[in-house]
Amino acid sequence: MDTIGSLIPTGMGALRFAVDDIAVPFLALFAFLWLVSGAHAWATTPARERGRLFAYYVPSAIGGVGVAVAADAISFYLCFALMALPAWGLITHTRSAESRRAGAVYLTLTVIGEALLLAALVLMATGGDSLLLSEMRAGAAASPHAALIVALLLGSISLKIGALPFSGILPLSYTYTPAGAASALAGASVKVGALAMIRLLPADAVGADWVSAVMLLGLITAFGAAVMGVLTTTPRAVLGYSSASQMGLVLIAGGVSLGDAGATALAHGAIVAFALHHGLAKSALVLGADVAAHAKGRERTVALCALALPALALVGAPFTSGFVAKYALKDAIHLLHGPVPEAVYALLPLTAIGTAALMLRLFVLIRRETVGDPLPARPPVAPWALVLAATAIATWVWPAEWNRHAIESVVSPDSLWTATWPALVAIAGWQAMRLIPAVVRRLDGVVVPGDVLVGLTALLGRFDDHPRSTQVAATPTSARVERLRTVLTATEGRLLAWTTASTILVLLAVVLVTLALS
Amino acid sequence: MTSYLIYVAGGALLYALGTYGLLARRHLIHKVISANLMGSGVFLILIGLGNRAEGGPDPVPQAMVLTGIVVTVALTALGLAIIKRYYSATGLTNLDDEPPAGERP
Amino acid sequence: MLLDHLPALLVAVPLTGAALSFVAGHRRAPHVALVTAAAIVALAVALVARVLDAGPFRYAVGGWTAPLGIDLVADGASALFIVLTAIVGMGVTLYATAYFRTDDETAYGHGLFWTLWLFMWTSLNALFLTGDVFNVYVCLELVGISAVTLVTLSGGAEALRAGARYLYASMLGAMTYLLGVALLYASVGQLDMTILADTLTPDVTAATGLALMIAALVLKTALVPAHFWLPAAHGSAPSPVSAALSSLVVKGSYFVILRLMLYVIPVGYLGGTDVALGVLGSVAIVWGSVQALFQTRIKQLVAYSTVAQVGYLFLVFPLARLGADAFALAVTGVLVHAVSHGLAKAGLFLASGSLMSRFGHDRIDDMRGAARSAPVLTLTVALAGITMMGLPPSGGFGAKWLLVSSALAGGAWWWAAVLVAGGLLAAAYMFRLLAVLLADGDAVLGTPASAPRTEWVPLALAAAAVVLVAAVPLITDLASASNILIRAGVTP
Amino acid sequence: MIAWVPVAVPALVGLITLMLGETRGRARNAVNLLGAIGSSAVVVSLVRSAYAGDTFTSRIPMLPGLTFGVSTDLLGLLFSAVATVLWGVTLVYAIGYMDHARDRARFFGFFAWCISAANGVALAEDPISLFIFYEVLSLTTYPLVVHNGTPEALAAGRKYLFYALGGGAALLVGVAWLASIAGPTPFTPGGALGAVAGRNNELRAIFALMVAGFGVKAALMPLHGWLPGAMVAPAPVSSLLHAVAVVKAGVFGIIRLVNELYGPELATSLGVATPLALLAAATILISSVIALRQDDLKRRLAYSTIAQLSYITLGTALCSPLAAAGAVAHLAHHAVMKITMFFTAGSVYETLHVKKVSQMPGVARRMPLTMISFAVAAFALAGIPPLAGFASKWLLAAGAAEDGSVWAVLVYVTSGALAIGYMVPVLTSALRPGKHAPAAGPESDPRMLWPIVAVAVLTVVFGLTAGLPGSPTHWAITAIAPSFGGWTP
Amino acid sequence: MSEHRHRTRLLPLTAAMLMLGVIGRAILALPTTGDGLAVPMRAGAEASGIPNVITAVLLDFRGYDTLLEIAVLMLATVAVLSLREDPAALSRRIAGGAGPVLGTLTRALAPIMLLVAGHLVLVGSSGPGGAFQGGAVLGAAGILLMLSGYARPAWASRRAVRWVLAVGLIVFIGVALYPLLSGGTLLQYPPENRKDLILLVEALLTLSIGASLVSLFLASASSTEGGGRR
Repeated sequence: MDTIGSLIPTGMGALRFAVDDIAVPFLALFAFLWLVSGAHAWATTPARERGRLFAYYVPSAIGGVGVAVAADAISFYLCFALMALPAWGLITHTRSAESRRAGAVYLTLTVIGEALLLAALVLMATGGDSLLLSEMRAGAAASPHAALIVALLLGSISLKIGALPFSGILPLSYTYTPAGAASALAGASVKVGALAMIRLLPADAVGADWVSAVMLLGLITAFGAAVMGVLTTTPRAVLGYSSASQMGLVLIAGGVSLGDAGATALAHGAIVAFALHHGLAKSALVLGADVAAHAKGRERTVALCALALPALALVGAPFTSGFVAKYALKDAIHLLHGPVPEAVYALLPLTAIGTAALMLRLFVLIRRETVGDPLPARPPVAPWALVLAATAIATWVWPAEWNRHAIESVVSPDSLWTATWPALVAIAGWQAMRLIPAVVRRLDGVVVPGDVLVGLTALLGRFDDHPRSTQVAATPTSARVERLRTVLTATEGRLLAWTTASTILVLLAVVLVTLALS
Repeated sequence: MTSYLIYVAGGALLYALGTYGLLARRHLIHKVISANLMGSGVFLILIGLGNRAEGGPDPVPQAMVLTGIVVTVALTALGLAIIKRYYSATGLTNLDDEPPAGERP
Repeated sequence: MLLDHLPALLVAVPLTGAALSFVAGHRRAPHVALVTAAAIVALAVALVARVLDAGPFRYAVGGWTAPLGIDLVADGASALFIVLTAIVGMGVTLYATAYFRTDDETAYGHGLFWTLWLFMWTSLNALFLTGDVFNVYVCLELVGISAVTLVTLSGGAEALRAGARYLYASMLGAMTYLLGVALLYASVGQLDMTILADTLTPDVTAATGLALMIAALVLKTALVPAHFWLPAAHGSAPSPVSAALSSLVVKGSYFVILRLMLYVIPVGYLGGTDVALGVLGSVAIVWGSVQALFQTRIKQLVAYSTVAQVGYLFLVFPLARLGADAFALAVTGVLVHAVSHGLAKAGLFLASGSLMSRFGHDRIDDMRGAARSAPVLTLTVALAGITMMGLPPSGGFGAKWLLVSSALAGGAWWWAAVLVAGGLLAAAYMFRLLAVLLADGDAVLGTPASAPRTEWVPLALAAAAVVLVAAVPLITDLASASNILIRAGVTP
Repeated sequence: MIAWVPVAVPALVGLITLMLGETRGRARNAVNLLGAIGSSAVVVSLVRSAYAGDTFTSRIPMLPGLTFGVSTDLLGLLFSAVATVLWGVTLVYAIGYMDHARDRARFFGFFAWCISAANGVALAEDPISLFIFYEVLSLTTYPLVVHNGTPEALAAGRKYLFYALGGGAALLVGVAWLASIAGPTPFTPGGALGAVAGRNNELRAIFALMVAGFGVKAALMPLHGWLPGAMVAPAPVSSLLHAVAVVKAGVFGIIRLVNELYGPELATSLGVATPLALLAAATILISSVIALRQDDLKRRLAYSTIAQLSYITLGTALCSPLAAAGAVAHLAHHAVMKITMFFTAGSVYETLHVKKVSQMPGVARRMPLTMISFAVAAFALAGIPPLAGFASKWLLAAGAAEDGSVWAVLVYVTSGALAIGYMVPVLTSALRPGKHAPAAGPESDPRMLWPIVAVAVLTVVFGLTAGLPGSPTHWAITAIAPSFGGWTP
Repeated sequence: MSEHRHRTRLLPLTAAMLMLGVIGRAILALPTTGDGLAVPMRAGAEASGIPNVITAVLLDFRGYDTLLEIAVLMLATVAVLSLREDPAALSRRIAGGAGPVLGTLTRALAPIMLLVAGHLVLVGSSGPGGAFQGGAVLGAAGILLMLSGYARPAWASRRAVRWVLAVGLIVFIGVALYPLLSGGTLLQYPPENRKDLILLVEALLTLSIGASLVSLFLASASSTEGGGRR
């Protein structure tokens, strides 16, 4: 009986927050990024629009920070929602039609994701006797609904991190968002998916098939998103698909974490590593792209050069954060055996080719891009610089297990080569593409931000803006009723005629007598 | 064969005749007369059946008939008064709730 | 002891009132009627108390007990109908003092309404008390003549035509009934109901006679298909008359059917007649309601509502053969229904009359906005509607509940279905009316000088019907004190 | 006799209101407000007694073998308290809303009568008494539905009646049938039908009839048709009656039916609970999807109400203690959430004559406090913690999961998502710049504004205090526990 | 009133024939003898001392029927009066000119008719006769007087007319209620003044019935047609 009692949320007292080992890196990352991005956003937003922007930005940031330290199901769900829902206001800040559509898609998918999350939380809570995430996760393996729980969680996480086929959600949400906010979304918000993997995905709850399937999905997302990103036409969209691609890698780690406990520990390391690395690097790219786009002449060149650092980090070049992250991931995958993990392990370096191509495309697009709306002030450089610095250092100096192997092997030629050749392949391929300009031109912009989700946009547009009003239909029955009235009234009239009526009565008397005598 | 049956049979015939008249005749006064026929029929039946008693006729049916006659007279008077008033108000001699017999489709 | 003579006084007092009101002339007749009405109410209440105290009792007129003389029988059922008549009659009388107020001496039958009305009251009381099947005939004719004349009171062509139809129907009924009595007497040689009940043996002539009597009474009660005279008569009579006709007069002949079918005639004696009556009752509920729904004039609607409500009264007969439980419940239920319908229908007709005189016409569709300018009348219609529909807490609900319980206790769910469907149909036509009254409209109606009597009397009647469920224990006691249940040996 | 007070006081208030007539507005307002405050106080004291274990019962003999009675048990008092307290709030709002309306005496009179009937439904001690109040509620609502007197209102009224009386008829047959086989069956936690447990087919039929009866007011599909149309009524009616009193009477009936008449065990073993649950689940999903497409704000809210009512039905039909408690808690929670929204809709209409979602741009700037309240309620409805809706939804979903009805969990979370889907567009539309400029003075009549804020605050408070003694959640758990054999969380 | 041709209607005819069959079957099922209440009635009549058994039934055993019957008759009068079109019909003398023959005849007949009426009432207790018969003769005399123009003074006051019409019934009720004072029931005449009471009632009833018949005649004689030529 007592076991159920703790399931009942007892007021705000039930909300538990804890700064535990898992929370620390995410807390640091989220707090830092939301602050710095906020500074950028503050500086680049016209004063009269600041209120509107920060009305959404601040709750979202609070939710983001909160979700990192949330220790129980309710507070996790609360902070998750608090972070995700107001982001709609950031995406639609420009109030353009496209942004509204993007907002609608974002909101729809987010809400679905939350619903899945809630269902999973409810099911996990029911199996055990506690609402604490750690215990719920531990107990989930024993739940009769373990597979369903995992499926629900994966669904929710996939929506958050933009795994295929939902990759479009990320480019959609970055494309129309002001740079500062986009930086927070891309750097921090998406990483909540990674946090959820660690906090919620139970180890050893489902079979190896699941592990393989999730890993494959991650790998496909990594490649697929990269391909789509290359074919888009705005820097933000490229960055969005890049995020999806990178999060595909995280999803591979998530898949690994579903395996036995040993692999889980390593996988969690990889996830944290990727979260730190990608969060900082992507934020740096978003902010940098904004700075570069509004810079001129030499400043622009300098900015583009500085932008190369996070770009290289994403590719996983030696001495960058990406190098650390990939090492951690490889270590985790290496632990698993079987055809799929081994295949994933073998193909993993190739993802770097895609990322490299994305980065090349990004630079091309930034250079092509003309300055958009005049800003009240030029984008500040300081926040960007801070993020750049953090990108360069954070993963290397973070006191944890997951960067030890990378630090140890950073100078080994083998690893250097492994980290470098994909970029070289990508550059080679890029040059090769120049030989077929017609094809390139045709491919340019084949993918619009949001890809398959755009169809959903159209669908949602109906619901959102001007839903068809359902009018009360004029009563078509009235004519029929009228006819009925005529018939009935006429019948009654005939019945009332004296001769008919009195004859009927006499006959009735005869019938009654007959009945009485029967 | 017993004699009371003659009265009774006559009464029954009168009653049936009156019934037909009340049902089918359109003229209002015809209807009143028909109803009186019915009444007479019932009275005949009553008297006739009362004569089955041994040792002289049963007085109860006779008393009933006397009362019945008064009631019938009252009804007839009322009927005539209404018909008269109705005629002077509408000029009609029937209830006008159905087309005349000859014009029925 | 005066209380022993209550049955005699309940006939003699209104009859005296009738004669005196005739002598008094049209100016003083209302006063005579009011005094008489007050006296009858007191007597009726005393009768109820007496029956509840001492049970049913017989009153031998002329000191000759049946079979020589005529016995008056006061039991729970007759006391109930008499007190209903007294209450409704008092309401109608009060209302009429305002309704018939006119300086034209020739209007409304030269002021003879009061005399006719008191004659009718007399005859109803006599009908509820008599224990003799031939005396029933005389009472019925008294009722018939007074009712027909009252219908024609307005003197319009339509009223006269309705009166003529009503008269012919009465004649047909009277002759059929008398023929039935003749055959019954010829076979059994008795006229007293109690003796008849004890001596009836299976016999063709007696059964034919009884069946003819029932047929005649069915005509007077206007059970479909014998309802042909009712809508016109009740619809074209002056409103107080309509109220009395619909709520009381049909109950008079019905009361006799009730006594004959459930007290005099043993179960199964008349074959399937009871089921046939139930079926006709069901048809009446549906047909009357549907016709009511399509009426365009308010009093026609209310009149057809009576056609439908009368149908309920006949469901008791098939239910009564379903065993002791069903019998007791059905009889109690039908008594409750008779009372609640009597009160509500009187209220409804009186309210309709007030609405008509305030609007100056009787077209339902042109009565928009009445709720705003005549709220009391609208409320009356609504309250009466609640009873018609059988919704709680009205007496109609109590009745429906008891009848449905009876049907279910007897395992005959189809009668329950009819009852429930009837309630819905009643809702359909009542709300058709109410919806118009509640519709937005700017009918500016003059306030009649006699507003208190023409508005509060109907309201009181309808409200009484709505809270009647509180009186159901009393009605149950009266039902227990009715010869029908005593003879059957059951209590509700 | 104290048990009758929650029923009698509003009834008396209604009567006085009608008798005061149209012109004496001040007296009318005073009588109504005093009545609301007074009966709220009585209800609160009854609740305290009930918590202490003292329930009052009072019966009046009615038909042969039949009594008409009320009992102040904790479960009934929850509904009663919701209706009575919100009546007071709505009165303030309505006085503002109806300031220039016509037929106010009629409006307030019937309004009070509705509350009286709703309290009767809440406190009725057996199915028959409940049925009686249920029918009275149907009737007293009708004049309010057709209050405007427009053809549209009349059509809606007709439809409402058609459904309500049809349902009432089904209920009548069910109740009468039950009485004929089981005699008097006062509601008893855990079930009152032990004596007739063997007559399974009859019991199934009775259950179906009674569900059909309650289902009309509970807007269980396909019996929901009247509710969207009934939105033509003035906003206070939609707010209190079509979000709280009337519709909740239906679901409350289902709660009584399942938990205290049949009892969860019997309902499960008869196999009647699962079909009801499936019907409720279908209702939730279908009506949520329909709500997405409504442009008329009140219609959108109406479809949302249909879905939310089925939350309660589903929770009850699952026959799991947690879900049942969640259902009862949701009864209170949904009341405050939905009343906020209807208040808002009415306020926006009355102030700006906006009734469609597509006409709303600019409203948020013109009426910020109002729309913030709406947003709070909307998110609560969608089940965002820590607002009221989340607490009950959590209980419902947890109960479903505990019961092993995973599909029900999915239904709940899906509909939560859909709720955001139909609520957020209202907010986004209101947030868009539009023709309504920020007001110089107060954003609306203060008598309308502050009730909105008050109920929105309640929404938050109910969520924040969920589970603490005295909160609706705790109350619901305490009230529902006896039905599950003294289960304590 | 116009004549119109009548065509036989099949359905009503069938109904009437079926009714005939019903009656026939019922009657043929009866035994050929049946005493009904004849024996107890005759015994009762002897006991009560009324020589004519029918009179005993009418006035004594079933006197209640007769009371109501009188009510019916008065009611019919009231009804017809209420339906009259001419308000003055009751108080207006039929403006008839009695010719020499009629005048003489009337003068001769009227007293005889009065006598006959009185006789009929007096013998009513023992033989054929009674208030109805007497009333009919009286009414005929009245109508004759009206037609010949002799009866004008009697109809001067409408109140008086109403009293005459109602007095029979009123006295009948009074007499019917009178036994209540001495512990009897309605219509249970005390044996000592039984005969006087009955005679009083019969006499006044004769007057009222006669007046009723005259009123019925007069009420029908409206101003537009019939006797009301002007």
